[in-house]
Amino acid sequence: MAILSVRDLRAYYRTEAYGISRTVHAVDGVSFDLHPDEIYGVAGESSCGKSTLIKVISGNVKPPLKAYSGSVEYDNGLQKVDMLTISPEEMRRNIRWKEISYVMQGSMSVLNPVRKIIKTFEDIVESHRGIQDKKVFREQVEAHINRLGLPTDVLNAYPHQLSGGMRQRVAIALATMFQPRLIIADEPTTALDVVVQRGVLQMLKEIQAESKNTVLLVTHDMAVHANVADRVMIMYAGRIVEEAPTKTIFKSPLHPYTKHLISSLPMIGVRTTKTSLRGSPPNLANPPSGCRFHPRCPLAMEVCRTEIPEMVDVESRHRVACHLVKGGAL
Amino acid sequence: MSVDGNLFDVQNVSVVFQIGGLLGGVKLVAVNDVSFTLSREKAEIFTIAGESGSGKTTLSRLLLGDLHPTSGKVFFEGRDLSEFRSRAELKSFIKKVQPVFQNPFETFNPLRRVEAYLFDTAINFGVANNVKEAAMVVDHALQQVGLSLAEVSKRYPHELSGGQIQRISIARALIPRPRVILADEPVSMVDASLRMEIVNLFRTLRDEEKVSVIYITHDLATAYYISDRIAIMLRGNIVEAGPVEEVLERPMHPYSQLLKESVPEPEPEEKDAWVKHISLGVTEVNEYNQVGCKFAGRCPHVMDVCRQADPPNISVGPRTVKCYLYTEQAREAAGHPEMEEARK
Amino acid sequence: MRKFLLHYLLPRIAQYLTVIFIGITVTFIIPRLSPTDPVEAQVSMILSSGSAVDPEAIEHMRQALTEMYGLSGSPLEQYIAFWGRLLRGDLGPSLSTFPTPVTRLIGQALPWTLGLMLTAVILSWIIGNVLGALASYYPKSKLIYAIDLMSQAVRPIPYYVVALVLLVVFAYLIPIFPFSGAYPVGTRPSLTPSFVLIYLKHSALPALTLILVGFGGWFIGMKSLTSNIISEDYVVYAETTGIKERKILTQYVMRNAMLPQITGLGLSLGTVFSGALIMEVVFQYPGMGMLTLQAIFRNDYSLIMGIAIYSIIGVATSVFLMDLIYPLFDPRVRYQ
Amino acid sequence: MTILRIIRDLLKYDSRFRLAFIFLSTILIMMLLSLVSPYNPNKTFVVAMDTPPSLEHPFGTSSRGQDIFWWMTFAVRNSFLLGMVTAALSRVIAIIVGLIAGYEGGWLDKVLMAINDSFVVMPLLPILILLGFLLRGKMNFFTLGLILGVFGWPWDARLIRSQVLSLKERAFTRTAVYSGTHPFWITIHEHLPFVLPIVFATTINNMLWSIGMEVTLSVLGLSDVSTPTIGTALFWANQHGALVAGVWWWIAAPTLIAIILFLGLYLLFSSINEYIDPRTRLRLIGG
Amino acid sequence: APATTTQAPPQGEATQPAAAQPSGAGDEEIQPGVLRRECLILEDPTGTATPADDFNRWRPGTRTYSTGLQQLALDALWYIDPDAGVNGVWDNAVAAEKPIYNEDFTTMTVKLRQGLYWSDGVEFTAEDLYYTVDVQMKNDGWSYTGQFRGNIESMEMPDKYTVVFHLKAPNSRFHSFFTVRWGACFMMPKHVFEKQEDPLAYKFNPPVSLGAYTLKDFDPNGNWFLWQRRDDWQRTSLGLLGEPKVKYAMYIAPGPSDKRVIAQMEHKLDVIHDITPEGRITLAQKSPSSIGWFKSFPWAHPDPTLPAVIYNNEKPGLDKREVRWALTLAIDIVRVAMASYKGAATISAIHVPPTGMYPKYYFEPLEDWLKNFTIKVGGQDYKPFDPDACNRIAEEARKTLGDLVPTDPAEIRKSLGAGWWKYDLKAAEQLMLDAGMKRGSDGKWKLPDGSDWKVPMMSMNQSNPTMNRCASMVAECWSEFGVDTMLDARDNPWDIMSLGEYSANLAWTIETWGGHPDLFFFLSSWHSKFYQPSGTRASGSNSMRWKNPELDRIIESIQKLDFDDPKGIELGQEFIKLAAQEMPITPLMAYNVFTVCDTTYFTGYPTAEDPYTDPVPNWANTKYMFIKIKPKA
Ligand SMILES: Nc1ncnc2c1ncn2[C@@H]1O[C@H](COP(=O)(O)OP(=O)(O)OP(=O)(O)O)[C@@H](O)[C@H]1O
Ligand SMILES: Nc1ncnc2c1ncn2[C@@H]1O[C@H](COP(=O)(O)OP(=O)(O)OP(=O)(O)O)[C@@H](O)[C@H]1O
Ligand SMILES: [Mg+2]
Ligand SMILES: [Mg+2]
Repeated sequence: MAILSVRDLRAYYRTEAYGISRTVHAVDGVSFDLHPDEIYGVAGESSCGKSTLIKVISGNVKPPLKAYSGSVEYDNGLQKVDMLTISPEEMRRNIRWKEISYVMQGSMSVLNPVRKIIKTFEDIVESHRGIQDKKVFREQVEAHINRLGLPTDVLNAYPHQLSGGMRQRVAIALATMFQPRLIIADEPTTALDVVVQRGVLQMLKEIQAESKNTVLLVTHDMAVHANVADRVMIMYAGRIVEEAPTKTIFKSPLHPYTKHLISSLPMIGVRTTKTSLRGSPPNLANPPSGCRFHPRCPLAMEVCRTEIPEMVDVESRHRVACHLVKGGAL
Repeated sequence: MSVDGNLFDVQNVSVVFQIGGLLGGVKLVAVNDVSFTLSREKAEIFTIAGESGSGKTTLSRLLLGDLHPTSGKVFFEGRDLSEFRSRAELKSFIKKVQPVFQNPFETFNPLRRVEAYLFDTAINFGVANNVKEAAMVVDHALQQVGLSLAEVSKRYPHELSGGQIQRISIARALIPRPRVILADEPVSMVDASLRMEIVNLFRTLRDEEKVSVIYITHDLATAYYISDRIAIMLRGNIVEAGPVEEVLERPMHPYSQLLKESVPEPEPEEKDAWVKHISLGVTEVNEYNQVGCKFAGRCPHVMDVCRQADPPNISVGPRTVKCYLYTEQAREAAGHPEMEEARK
Repeated sequence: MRKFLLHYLLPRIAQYLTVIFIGITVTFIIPRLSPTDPVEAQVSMILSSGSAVDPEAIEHMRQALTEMYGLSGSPLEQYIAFWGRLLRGDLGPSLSTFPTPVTRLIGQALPWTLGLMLTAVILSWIIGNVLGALASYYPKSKLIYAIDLMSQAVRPIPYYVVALVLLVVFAYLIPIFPFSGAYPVGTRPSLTPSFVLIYLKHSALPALTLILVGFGGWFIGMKSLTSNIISEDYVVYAETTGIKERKILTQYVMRNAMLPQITGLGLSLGTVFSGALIMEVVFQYPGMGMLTLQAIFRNDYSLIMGIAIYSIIGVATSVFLMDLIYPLFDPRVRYQ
Repeated sequence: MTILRIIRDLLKYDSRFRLAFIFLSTILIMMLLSLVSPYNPNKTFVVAMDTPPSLEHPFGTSSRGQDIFWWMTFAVRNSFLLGMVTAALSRVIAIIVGLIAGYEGGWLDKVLMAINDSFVVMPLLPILILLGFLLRGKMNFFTLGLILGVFGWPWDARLIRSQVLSLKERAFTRTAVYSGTHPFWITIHEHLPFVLPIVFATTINNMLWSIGMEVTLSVLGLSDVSTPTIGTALFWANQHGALVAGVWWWIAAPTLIAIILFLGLYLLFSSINEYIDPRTRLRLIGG
Repeated sequence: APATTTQAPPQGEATQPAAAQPSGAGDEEIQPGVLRRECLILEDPTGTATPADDFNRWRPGTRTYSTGLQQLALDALWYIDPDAGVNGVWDNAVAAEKPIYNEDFTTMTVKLRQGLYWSDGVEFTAEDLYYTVDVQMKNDGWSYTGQFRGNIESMEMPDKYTVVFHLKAPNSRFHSFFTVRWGACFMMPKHVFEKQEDPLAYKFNPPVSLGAYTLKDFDPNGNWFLWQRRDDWQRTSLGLLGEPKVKYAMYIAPGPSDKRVIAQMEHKLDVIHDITPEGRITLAQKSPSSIGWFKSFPWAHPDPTLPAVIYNNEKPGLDKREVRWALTLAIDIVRVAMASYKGAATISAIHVPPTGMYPKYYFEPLEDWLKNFTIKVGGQDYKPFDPDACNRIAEEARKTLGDLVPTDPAEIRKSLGAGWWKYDLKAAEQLMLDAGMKRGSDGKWKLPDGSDWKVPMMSMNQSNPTMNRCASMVAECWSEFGVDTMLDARDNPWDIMSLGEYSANLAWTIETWGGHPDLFFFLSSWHSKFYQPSGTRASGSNSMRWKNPELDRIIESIQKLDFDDPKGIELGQEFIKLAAQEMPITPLMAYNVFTVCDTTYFTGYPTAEDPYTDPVPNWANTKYMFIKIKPKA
């Protein structure tokens, strides 16, 4: 049973100003399911629509972004809600933070610079549960962050007084305050150094292991997925090209883009020359026809130029969209 | 050490920043007693790696003459950088030392066409005398990075991909025919597939154009992939430096070891080392102001002496390590611990 | 603490004193460039009775006045003597109401001006900021758009017109507010509750004038600041966390957008010292503006200078103080 | 060319701009009409006194026997000119000081800011009045504009400076530095475009301030009252007790025109600002 | 008015006078115990008086003089009324008789009344007069130090009620220093001042009064001063003339003209000092209880001063009589009257104000002379006088004010003045050419040597709308004639005027007693011995720098006559003829003051029908109003 199912989602940015209108097909026909108790990784190069996908499934659709078709259904076993149609106030009251919470990139800027950390906790808790007793509340928060291995000092600090890794972990602590069933993390460790990244991801993983909730982890760093995710989905230019359990993705990738992604990763101890993809990333305002990867694909065929490849199941949990693997044949 | 013989000669430089609050600020030693050289003869890629806030950018600003050291000296081709006063002198210096910045989208003014910078560089440094000549120079530079003027002209930064801009940025740096390119985290903002494009370019520049590259990064995998030498920084200090294979394959300083171990391997199987729990500092300033070894707080091998005074720089083969574990006595007592580490 | 003193406070105080010094020096120089001579003005006032006076007696009178006004000696000597007196807190006698000390005249007018202007400045600051924040937080609201246009439409109306129209409308046509300045004729100012009530009632229209004309500036300032802030990550984040809108608006949006406005408030509070001339004239309000007018019309240089000096010190001090307390509002600023 | 295209686009797609266009066109037409005015503004008692607005006299006539509409055509021209002179001069100073102080830093910054702050604290009215004495007879509204211009820059220079301080830290500034570009061209090419929105936003404040200052001086009779301006309109109305005499149109006309002028400018600048604001522009062209 | 039974007013707390609702009955309190209908509220045109607590009238710079101080509390030896006076023009106030001069005017003896008392119960005696003169003469910085030192050789006090002044030189007008119209030295209470260590710095607060009222209370901010009738008002000079029926009087600073109008409409201001003509018209139309000097148009009280175009007779061009005459003939007095006063101006062609008793002394006797008066224009005799000007003004005014404007020629003459000079641009043109002036190619007049000729017109400013409007119109007329002029309105023209750093100036330099024909009041300082060139300060009132041997002769002759000698009038007429010929300044009109009084609570104000004094409330003469004005109830 899926906790979140996305079906044929299309979400575009449409901007119109001074006579120039532009539609960015940022998410264009995406379907997938999230299951309870898993870490689901989303990878893909910059601007392929990862953040947009997240905005839609977390109910943050604001102009110029608009969902044009498809559905996003959240089902926690007790209630089913359609994230595309739910009213903002209902969303705020029932879903946000209680069911689904969010860890954003750029921890530096997500915390209010003029408010102490404890105040941010207070704002969130107050808005959802109300605070009867400040002392009890503080004890609860302290207990929570201690459980996550953070010192209580951070509560009295201002964001700028904390190191980058610490801020990012505070963001995780905030996201797990109400033990939500789904935690969405969009590039939580980009721009952190490897040591800090490791600390942050470890914490996320520990929390998941403990609470058995679902984590949707977005990053373009394949090595991170290799170490953290259970399943990985690869996006290219607004579409899913491949989805499989982590091991499968790394051991037997099928899509040429996935293959390239994995083979180009440098490793300490290996010095063989790695090549980069030719061509430049697609423009989503005017995406290539057919398979969107075809202009850069070393194996492109005629059909790739004209027909959009369908998503096919290769194995039980391995899907891929490529004309080369049509009909389950390799 | 012959000062003349080297391109860059960094001698015991320290940079102290005054930061802190209403009631008594603190001194922050962003770069502490750092020395290294870059040879004039042989072009090489020299990596400076280390965690965030370890002083890498500060060091690069020193090398670019953008910041003067609180103590110590930086020599370029035998001349003390702090003695460059006139615009002409500075200009002839920056002609030879050119930067490439971290964020490709920030490198160029979003409201200007990118080629303007290329033409400016060509004309300002006297590489070309007029726009026509400049166009040839610019086109040549762009060819070196796999682009052409035709592709680039009349474009604003947002009309180009990150990889393209970063290559243009390198092309710009190449126009005055510099001896050194200082690249401060040139790939941290680009995604994995573009990363290789850039670092491959550095390799080509070194091999074909004989341009040295100071490559600042915390991405040890690419550092290993392209560089000749590496220096690992921790809180303002170079804790370990030497040939890249030696340092990264067999790190000696406990911090280098931690760093290496933290690099996530793109191998879903080998998770054990990475998963081992680590602790992080709460604030940066605390660690900076710690007396003795800055890593003492997190080091698994910490000794009393580590908390008392700065460890010395110890040469071990071709590399130097700043750690008490490798003093003469310690090595004798432990029976060559570096061999032990290397076995691991 | 010592570092704070040495590296922040001392240079800042030095700057503060420099600014005051330059400002006061300029105000000392300018009147001395003027062709009208206060002594002569006074002499002609005395002689304006029309009777013929013997030139010798006039000369005598002239000397005596020059001496009394502190206008004897070379400009440099006058300048030095001027600072000497200033440092003793002595701004000299007013020329037009000789020998009343300037400080006394100012001391009498200042409380009135401060009382009214501080309230008005602070209120228009608050109103302008709140509405400005609302305007960019709810850009679609018709009401807000109306307020937006209204605030900008009121701004260019000359003070004088606003004041007169308010007066005619609310004191004459619909007499809900009293007509005269700070209190009715026949009432003596005192610190009794009943007088305070009277005062408040009488100050309502003057204050309303100041607020109406004043809040538009803060309004657009805040509006543009807020429109930057609402796209900041921490606001977007706060929205995703489901924090209540009111809290986001006050603690996240306004709290951050307010910071630059605080410096502006400092400056405005400083200008309070020069009073609101037009408003005071229209309402016959006994403040600094009236005093300035009186000084101007009577060529009372020492009074003009006194007012200018108060104003200079007032502005410099309030900006200085704002700089000092700014970190209370913005924890990131640490007297770098 | 591009200017025309921009205007066309704005007219087509921005309702605020349309409104601004109407308002400012009205004002512009009024200013131009002054060239063909049937009445000399310096001549009084040329039409009947105190007649309320009518078809013949759209704004009525004054107690001085002048047609207020035609008189206002001169007034709005002069006031606008005054505002422009002040704004132009003070913008130039503010931009130069702001850019230099911000970019150069160091002692130059300190000196400039000390001067700047001294100007901030100087009380303008007494100084203007004293200068009025000095420039007796020469204090026409143009000199007034210049004087106000000299006093109208410090606050805006500070704003620009703080903007430049942050622009200076942006990587593209350093790119320009390492491209060997002279600091002057860096400020002009790299920083000025970012500073322009501030310049525009402060222009309107500055014009408002200078025209308001002129009104204050006029109402007190401290300016050259024989030149028609919005301020002298009020001065003469006041001299004839227009409000109690029921000649309200004499006060309403300059007020209305001031409102139209400034609402027009406000809408114009907010529309243009959005258009030229780097962020909006980036959003539009898709950054 | 309905008879009202007064209720005991609530005592204690400072109740607020019903600001919003004028009850009409006047039962509201202005202060505890001070009923509105017992308190006459008058405008003090000086505005806010700061510092408010300084009543030392004898020190220059005190600002409280017209807050009631000089009107109600101080007293002087003699008063000359600008109008008819309650008991004749001349009033011996604290003096018992007129000044007694010896043969050659080198001594003046003053006899004082007996039985006058200061408000603190001390008797007023020769000691006080002696002290008043003595302290100011012996010490620097007093208002009369110069005058007294310049004139007085010595003083003696033969008895308790007599003082004799021995003068340094013959002076038949020495008494004017003690005579109120303007600039008289009021009496100081010796017993108060002699106790002060520094009498000059002494604030005289509370003022000890010699008048019929004492100060009850005042606003520390100087916006109002409340006076109360003395219980022993009989022991004052005013009391000798009758009972002051006004119990309380309050002088206030009511703000700008428009506010004063509204205040009177709301019956919160009984006596307005002055407002714009439009404000006056508004009151005429909307406030039936408001009355003025004239019942109807032109309402205003003509002050005994003469606004004129004052030329600097030393400036190139203006130093020629022909040019000054040309400028005079280029002025259209009808438009000037309309612009300045909406027609409500009392014009004067000759160099004395057409007010008070002057029509009788000067205008009527000179009428025929005026009609035949000629000047040379292009070598020809030219009669410049236009007896019809006033009628044309009346006609013009009738266009907007209709029936309010009188039609009876005698009435017109009385209220609008006799004729004026012709508006004749042709004659003016010829006069300019006669003087050698040339028209430039731009149509502007140039000096004989061809250089530019600028004649800026200085005037008073917003503080004095009518003068400013008047100047603006004169400038407009001149522009039309091709004079390069502009309006230079400033708030404080007096200083520049005195320095002579102007070309033309609309102001007044001729000011008369009003009720008394003697012209020495202003003429004294026009003698060439007091002449000061431009750039140095004029002593006295000769700011136009006019020097003429004939004038000197006239002045010297007047000085040798007794104050009341009828020959003085003849000499005055000689002066007028000389001035008309020379035209050193162009006389325009009386300074008309729109003093408006509200009859809601009080009646008995002076009017043209009962011109017992000038209603302008800041003048010391207005003390006489207080025995005539009475509460209405
Ligand atoms: N507000 C917006 N208006 C218009 N286009 C937008 C907007 N936000 C994003 N886009 C465009 O949508 C596309 C997808 O953006 P998105 O942020 O989802 O990519 P991403 O995969 O998250 O990239 P990154 O790795 O850089 O975070 C991009 O081409 C981007 O330019
Ligand atoms: N101008 C400055 N004033 C005060 N402190 C500074 C300044 N510049 C840098 N620092 C501090 O010095 C330390 C070293 O900074 P630096 O930017 O050199 O590190 P880095 O290794 O480049 O880090 P990153 O990986 O985040 O780029 C940091 O703690 C930083 O906050
Ligand atoms: Mg993203
Ligand atoms: Mg860095």
